Amino acid sequence: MSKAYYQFKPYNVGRWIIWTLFALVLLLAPQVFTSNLSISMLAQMGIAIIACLSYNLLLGQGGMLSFGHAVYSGLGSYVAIHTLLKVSAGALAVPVSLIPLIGGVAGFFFAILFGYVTTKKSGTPFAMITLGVGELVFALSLMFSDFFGGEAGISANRVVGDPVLGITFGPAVQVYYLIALYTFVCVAAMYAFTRTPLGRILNAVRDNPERVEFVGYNTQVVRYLAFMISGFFAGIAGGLGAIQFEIVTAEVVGPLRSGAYLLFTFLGGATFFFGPIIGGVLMVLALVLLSELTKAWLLYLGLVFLFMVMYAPGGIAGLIMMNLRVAAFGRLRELWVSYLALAVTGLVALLGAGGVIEMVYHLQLNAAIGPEVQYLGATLDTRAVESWFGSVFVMLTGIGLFEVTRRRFREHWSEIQIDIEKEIKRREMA
Amino acid sequence: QAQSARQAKREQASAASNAPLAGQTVKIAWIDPLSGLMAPVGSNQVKSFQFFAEKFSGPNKHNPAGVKWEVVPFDNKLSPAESLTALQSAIDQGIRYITQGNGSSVAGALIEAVARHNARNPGKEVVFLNHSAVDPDFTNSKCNYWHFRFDADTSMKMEALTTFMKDETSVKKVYLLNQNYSHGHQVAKYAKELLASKRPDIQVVGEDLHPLAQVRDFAPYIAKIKASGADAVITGNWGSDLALLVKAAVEGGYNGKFYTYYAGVTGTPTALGQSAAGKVYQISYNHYHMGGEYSQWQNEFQKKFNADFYTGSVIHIYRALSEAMARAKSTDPVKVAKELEGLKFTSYNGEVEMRKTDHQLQQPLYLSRWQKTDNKFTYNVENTGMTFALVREFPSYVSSTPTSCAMQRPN
Amino acid sequence: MEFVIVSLLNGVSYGLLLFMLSSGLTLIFSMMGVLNFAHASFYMLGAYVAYALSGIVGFWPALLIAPVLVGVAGALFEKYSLRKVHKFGHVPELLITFGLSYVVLELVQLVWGRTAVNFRPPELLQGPAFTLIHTPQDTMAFTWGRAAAELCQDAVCTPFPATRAFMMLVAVLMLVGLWLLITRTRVGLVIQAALSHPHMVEALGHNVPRVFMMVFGAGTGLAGLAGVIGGSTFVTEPAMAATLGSLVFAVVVIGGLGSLPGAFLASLLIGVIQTFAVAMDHSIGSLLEGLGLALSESMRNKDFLRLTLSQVAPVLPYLFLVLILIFRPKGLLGTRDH
Amino acid sequence: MLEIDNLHAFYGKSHVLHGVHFKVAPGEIVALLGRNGSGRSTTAKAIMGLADAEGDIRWKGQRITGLKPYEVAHLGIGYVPESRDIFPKLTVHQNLMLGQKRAGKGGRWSFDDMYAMFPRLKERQHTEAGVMSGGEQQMLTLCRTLMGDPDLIIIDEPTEGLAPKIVELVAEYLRTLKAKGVSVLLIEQKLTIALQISDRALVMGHGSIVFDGTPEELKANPYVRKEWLEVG
Amino acid sequence: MHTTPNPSDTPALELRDVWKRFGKTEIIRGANLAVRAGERVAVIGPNGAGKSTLFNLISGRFEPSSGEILLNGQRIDGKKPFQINRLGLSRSFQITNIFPKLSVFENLRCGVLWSLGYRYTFLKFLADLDDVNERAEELLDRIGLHKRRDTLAMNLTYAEQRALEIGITIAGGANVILLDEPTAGMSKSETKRFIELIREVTVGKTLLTVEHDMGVVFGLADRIAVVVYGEVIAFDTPEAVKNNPRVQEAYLGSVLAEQQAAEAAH
Ligand SMILES: Nc1ncnc2c1ncn2[C@@H]1O[C@H](COP(=O)(O)OP(=O)(O)OP(=O)(O)O)[C@@H](O)[C@H]1O
Ligand SMILES: Nc1ncnc2c1ncn2[C@@H]1O[C@H](COP(=O)(O)OP(=O)(O)OP(=O)(O)O)[C@@H](O)[C@H]1O
Ligand SMILES: CC(C)C[C@H](N)C(=O)O
Ligand SMILES: [Mg+2]
Ligand SMILES: [Mg+2]
Repeated sequence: MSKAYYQFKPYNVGRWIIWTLFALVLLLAPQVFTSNLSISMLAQMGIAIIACLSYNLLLGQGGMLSFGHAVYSGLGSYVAIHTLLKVSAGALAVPVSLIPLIGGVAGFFFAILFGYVTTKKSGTPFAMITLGVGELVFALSLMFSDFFGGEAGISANRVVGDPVLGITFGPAVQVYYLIALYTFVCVAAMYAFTRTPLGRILNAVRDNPERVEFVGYNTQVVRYLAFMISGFFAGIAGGLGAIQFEIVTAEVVGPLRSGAYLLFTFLGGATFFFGPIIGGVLMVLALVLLSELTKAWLLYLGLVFLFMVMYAPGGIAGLIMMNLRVAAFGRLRELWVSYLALAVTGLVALLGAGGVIEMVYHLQLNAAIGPEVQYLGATLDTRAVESWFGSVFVMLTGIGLFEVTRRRFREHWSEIQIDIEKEIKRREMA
Repeated sequence: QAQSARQAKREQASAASNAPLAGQTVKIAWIDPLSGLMAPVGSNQVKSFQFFAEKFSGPNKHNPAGVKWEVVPFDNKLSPAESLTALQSAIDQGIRYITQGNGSSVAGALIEAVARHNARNPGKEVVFLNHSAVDPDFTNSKCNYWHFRFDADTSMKMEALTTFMKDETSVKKVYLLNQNYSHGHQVAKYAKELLASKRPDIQVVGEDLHPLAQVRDFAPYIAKIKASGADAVITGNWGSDLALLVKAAVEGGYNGKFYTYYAGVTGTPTALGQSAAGKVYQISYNHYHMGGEYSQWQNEFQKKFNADFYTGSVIHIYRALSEAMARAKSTDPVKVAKELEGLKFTSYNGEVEMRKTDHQLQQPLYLSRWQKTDNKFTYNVENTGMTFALVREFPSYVSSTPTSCAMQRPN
Repeated sequence: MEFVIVSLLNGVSYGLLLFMLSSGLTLIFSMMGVLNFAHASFYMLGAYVAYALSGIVGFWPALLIAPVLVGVAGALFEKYSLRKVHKFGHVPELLITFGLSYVVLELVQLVWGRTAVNFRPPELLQGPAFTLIHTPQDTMAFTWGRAAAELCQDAVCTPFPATRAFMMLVAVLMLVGLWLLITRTRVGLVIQAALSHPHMVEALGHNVPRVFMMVFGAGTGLAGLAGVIGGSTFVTEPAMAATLGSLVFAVVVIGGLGSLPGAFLASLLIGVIQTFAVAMDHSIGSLLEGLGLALSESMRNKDFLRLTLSQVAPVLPYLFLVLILIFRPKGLLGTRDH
Repeated sequence: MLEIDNLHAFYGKSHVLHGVHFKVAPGEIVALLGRNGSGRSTTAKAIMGLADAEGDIRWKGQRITGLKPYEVAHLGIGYVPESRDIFPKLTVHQNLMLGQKRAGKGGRWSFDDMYAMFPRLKERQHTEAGVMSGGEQQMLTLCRTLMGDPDLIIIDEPTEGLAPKIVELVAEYLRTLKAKGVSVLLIEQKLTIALQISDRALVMGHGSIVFDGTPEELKANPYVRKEWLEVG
Repeated sequence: MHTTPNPSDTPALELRDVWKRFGKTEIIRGANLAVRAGERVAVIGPNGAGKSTLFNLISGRFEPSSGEILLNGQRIDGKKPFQINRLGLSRSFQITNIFPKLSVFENLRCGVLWSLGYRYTFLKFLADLDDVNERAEELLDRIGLHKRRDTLAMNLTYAEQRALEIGITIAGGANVILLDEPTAGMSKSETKRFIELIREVTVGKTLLTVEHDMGVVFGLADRIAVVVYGEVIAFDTPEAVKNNPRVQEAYLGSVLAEQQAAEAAH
């Protein structure tokens, strides 16, 4: 038999390029974004990427919808911070750089513990049982304050032990590079996992658990193993979080955090490996940056989410892949103008809508501070009819034009898709 | 009218003449919740800060330094971790003063974070002005040089409350119902300690902790309290946990009194309504009929925002900060912090002192009672037709509690 | 004695409120297979809308109109949003309701502010429905409405609020109504069939999208009704959705996803158990000591041993949830193993 | 009664039918034959409004292209899909009930008629349909559609998975349908039966009709049989 | 697993008085059957007789209410499907049961993995498992889906999916294979090709297949088992079965089956 199945060979170059690029991005990011806040955000992104990817081992790879993933990252954080405390008390001698691994082991351990129960089921019962475990752990975390430190949490100082090569982990940048290193390794490891027998069988379990039983695999074991591995990586993310923030509070095991993993993994795109990476980045941008930019961030987040689920259920990764497909057939260029038009009209609509929303929020929250709202450098006056009229006008015009371009775009798009289908058929025939 | 206006102008002019820092802007980062459970309180407080920033900016008698105040709000979503990110962001923007108060959990995290930051970044120090977080640990076991508290801590309030109860002979049995987190634990702890020493005859007939903001139905708790025969309840509850508790008591025919910390916080008065009249007491460092300028501001605030001003520590903070800056002739946090220590200044509740040993403001406390407005107590709280009427005032020395703080000062 | 009676009544009435919420959720799930994460948001919406309406038309008309409006809102959401993702499967359906809960929360806060609003029950429902009187002679008596003040001077009076009595009444009516709807009409069949093969049902001549829309509207309308009652009995505030949301999920799963009688049983059980658990001051530590084990002082201070049943009462539903899914995944009265 | 002209159909982006046209007269059994994947099922779906269709579909003179499936059904066209699509969680009886367009409204057929036709269904009346055997499900689907009292019934591969004996039964019942005035569009794989009972045969290839004639003509046309039906 | 057919006289598969009840209804009522190693057996019977149920019992999808099932002399009743599969029995489904979102190649690879001993490993890359990949490629050729190698299984045509279904079933190299109506829904020519395929891939293996197409049955089977009302009423050579009056009455009916059989013989 010829080795025709080495289909990857030509792609391998591409893969090298991608991984190198990824490493470069991780390496250079803090040179580009240098403020404390952006370095802190970059670090948080690294953590979120690991967490979302570990979550996607369950959701995207294994078809397990978990509502309690924060339990594993969170408990990883707690164990890590307790370790850090022990280290600073001199009771343990672990270098700080290895503490995230201890978090990983903790996540792994709790995944073994809880996963034994949860992975017995799949589908909706799995989802519900993880919800229950999540709520329970969260509630208990506020009750057992010895370990969880109550709502004040546990804090520690990451600058302990002797510096190695002058690295104390005091400065944020040093911590960032630690996190970046972990991110790179974890992403690579999780990617590698998807190419192993267990990874593939996990996909099979997602697609059709029944049939898997008839090719010799115990689906429960497959889910359980995947759950543990996912717990391990979640724990690493948690451990890194402990070092980054030097404080761990109950919210890290809470349902909101679990919900955020789910939301952003989905937004990034659960069907593709790299989707959650986008999701993790978005998560930090939305939770940290957006909430600082506008008081209406939750509304924006909710709306974006609604529309994404409705119009792009494959997440951002799905959108990207769709366009790559079009590009692969050499048809992307002709969409260029449409995209530009969509972007412009969309922005106009958003601009108007944003103005309206900001003014409404202003009226509700800070009317008394003064009628003016700062909006993208312009000043809107909530008392002036012109502001309202203007914003609404801009919004409506934007929406109208957007709709027109969208329709044209859609036609064009489906035309291209039809052509591509035909082309594929033709190639198959050949 | 005209006269007083002229007088104000004159005062301003004289203030300006010896305002050493006039023209400088001091930014204060406000890191508190604007979304989530505590958002109502947070939005009220950010308004308070902005209101007085506007009022006190520039040289005037409340601003001897003559600086211009600017408040930069950060929504921390009541989360310690988010607060640290906000702190980072504030520091990046060059802000050197931060204020926070909602949630001792966040305060604890901020205290440590500020301490770490200051240690790691000499020359970029940050001062933390705590306006409402009342965990006594912050000025005892966990006291820190960069932290200054302008509220009165749990132990001080309980000191005053039990002093009042000493004379309330009708109270024989009390019940302690609190939220299951550090604030609730501490209220229960100090209540037991101080009652035992001041009114040993009072029996604590029951003690309960319930999860924070989880309980919708307090009827079972009321049934339990009734069954215990308690004639008063001491509770540190706030928000809906307090409102629902009192509501359930009214409906369940419980006639005992409620000694509370936070009955006046946004939303709760509305929920208390008229049926709770005479049953609910609040211990605080201010009340709704302080008189003088304070009452004017309160009314002005009411008119402007259709909300009640209750976070009086905001005024303390601007006052103290300006005073210290004037003395330091600088807005450098290191110098200002030094001046803040032990600073004595006059505020709306008389002469107060930022105690040097632990950075806890020493100030009078007031006990007030929920009742219908009348000729004497006119302030209409949350447009309910009800108000908190002053029952008793406790001078600073009464409510003062000792500290175990061993302050580490930077050299 | 009156403690037990009142606790029982408290438990049952609270349980019935839970049922009002879980019934709509169950209806939607059993018929459409959608776990509506925004269900509690519709509950909140019901309370707020009724609050706004009661200022204009009074409480009683609002009690009728608000649920209808909420139901219409739900139906519109189904039509313009949920329906679009139906073809993508259950996870996106769930997620879109998840997203909706954020949007509803923000909108409610935009319109009505972030603090509790003063939504009070009408005159008729203020005050007690009846009063239990424990006389000094240690006998029990009972009067409708409020007991005379002089009577309560030396006797112990325990009033039972009219709002709660009303809540019980409405919940029972709702149960009966739903029961009739599901068992006596073909709508239920159509929808269950459409769960597996929607196109086939259509090809048999049934207008499936409209039925789905109506079911979703009905379910959210029920949540709205619960909101009117829950909001006026407890508080109407933005946090009201979040606190009840996951609890209701627990109830529905414990009862057996999709089973109406199960939801009813689970609601009552949880209501009553929670209520009585509050009264229990037993902890593991005290239990051990009761068994004759001497605990050292440091042991006694371990929070694990100190935790009392009354403290964990509010999280008991989640404990049940986990236990039931392990030992009886169908739920109490569920018929299918999902 | 049913007239189809220049019908094109699509699955998403792929174009499956290319200008199909044929007619079905009242009381006629028309067999639609063809290889796998030639587009027969798609034709049925297009008529029912279950696939994107362009072109002209007329039913009793009225244009029904683009109508919703339930509207088509209400006009009197019944459809038995090849995938059976029984409702697994409902009982056999409930499945039949859903076949009725309005509760309790009697048409040509009653429950008893159905049970008489396939006694096996009566035995399993109260069983969940999902656990029934493949063949039983096939019977159920047929009956369910009949309960809707259609004037034309489109049956996609009704004999698949049925025991030979039952296949004969089905064939017989299709004739009964015809006797009751119902037209049948029969999509079949088994030539033997199809040619036995139908009045006319259509053969489909690559998304269009390549033969239209009587069974006799088809039997006499080896080219079509070989090229489009792969039988000698 | 690669076990050679059992040389001794132990039947490859044996059912001893197997019963299955669902609630009160008895679906399988004392079925007895002994299939020799290397034999091809067709299972026929009226709709609802319990053929698929029998397969479900053998393959561990259901547990028998009573009775014994033996695979190469070893009790397998009560075992889980995956355990039975590991003992060398594999089955296909009447209703296509594949991994829709994996490519054809991956589908086959999943079928191969366990039997080559890779189990739950996550320390090796799939791409490096030469034996697995070779085997999967070979299967791909055998079931004629080479051109569709990287197509997602859900995008295959019905017939292709059926072929894949068989491919997954034989991938693990089991020596006892159960096929439930493998040719259902296929056209004549496809059916013919398919029978060839089945014949080819099951050389030296024990095969049980459910079929309604008499052409297939008579063309493929060494022996035919007739199941009626949950009992095996006959188990004999095709000729004998065809002429068995009970079988004719219960199942075959009259002329039509004859015709079909004749048609298939072309
Ligand atoms: N849902 C679908 N999406 C995309 N293509 C489809 C879909 N269903 C069918 N097709 C394609 O459309 C063509 C016609 O299919 P159709 O089912 O109408 O054929 P048929 O003649 O009924 O064949 P069969 O004997 O397999 O039932 C085939 O090439 C098939 O692959
Ligand atoms: N889980 C179950 N519960 C109740 N009855 C069942 C269950 N599974 C199968 N049955 C019944 O058992 C009988 C036999 O079904 P089975 O699928 O084995 O038939 P079969 O011989 O394969 O028929 P066909 O040739 O039509 O596929 C049917 O009447 C079916 O309804
Ligand atoms: C503002 C208050 C309601 C919060 C309280 N001060 C605390 O420490 O948690
Ligand atoms: Mg077909
Ligand atoms: Mg079968």
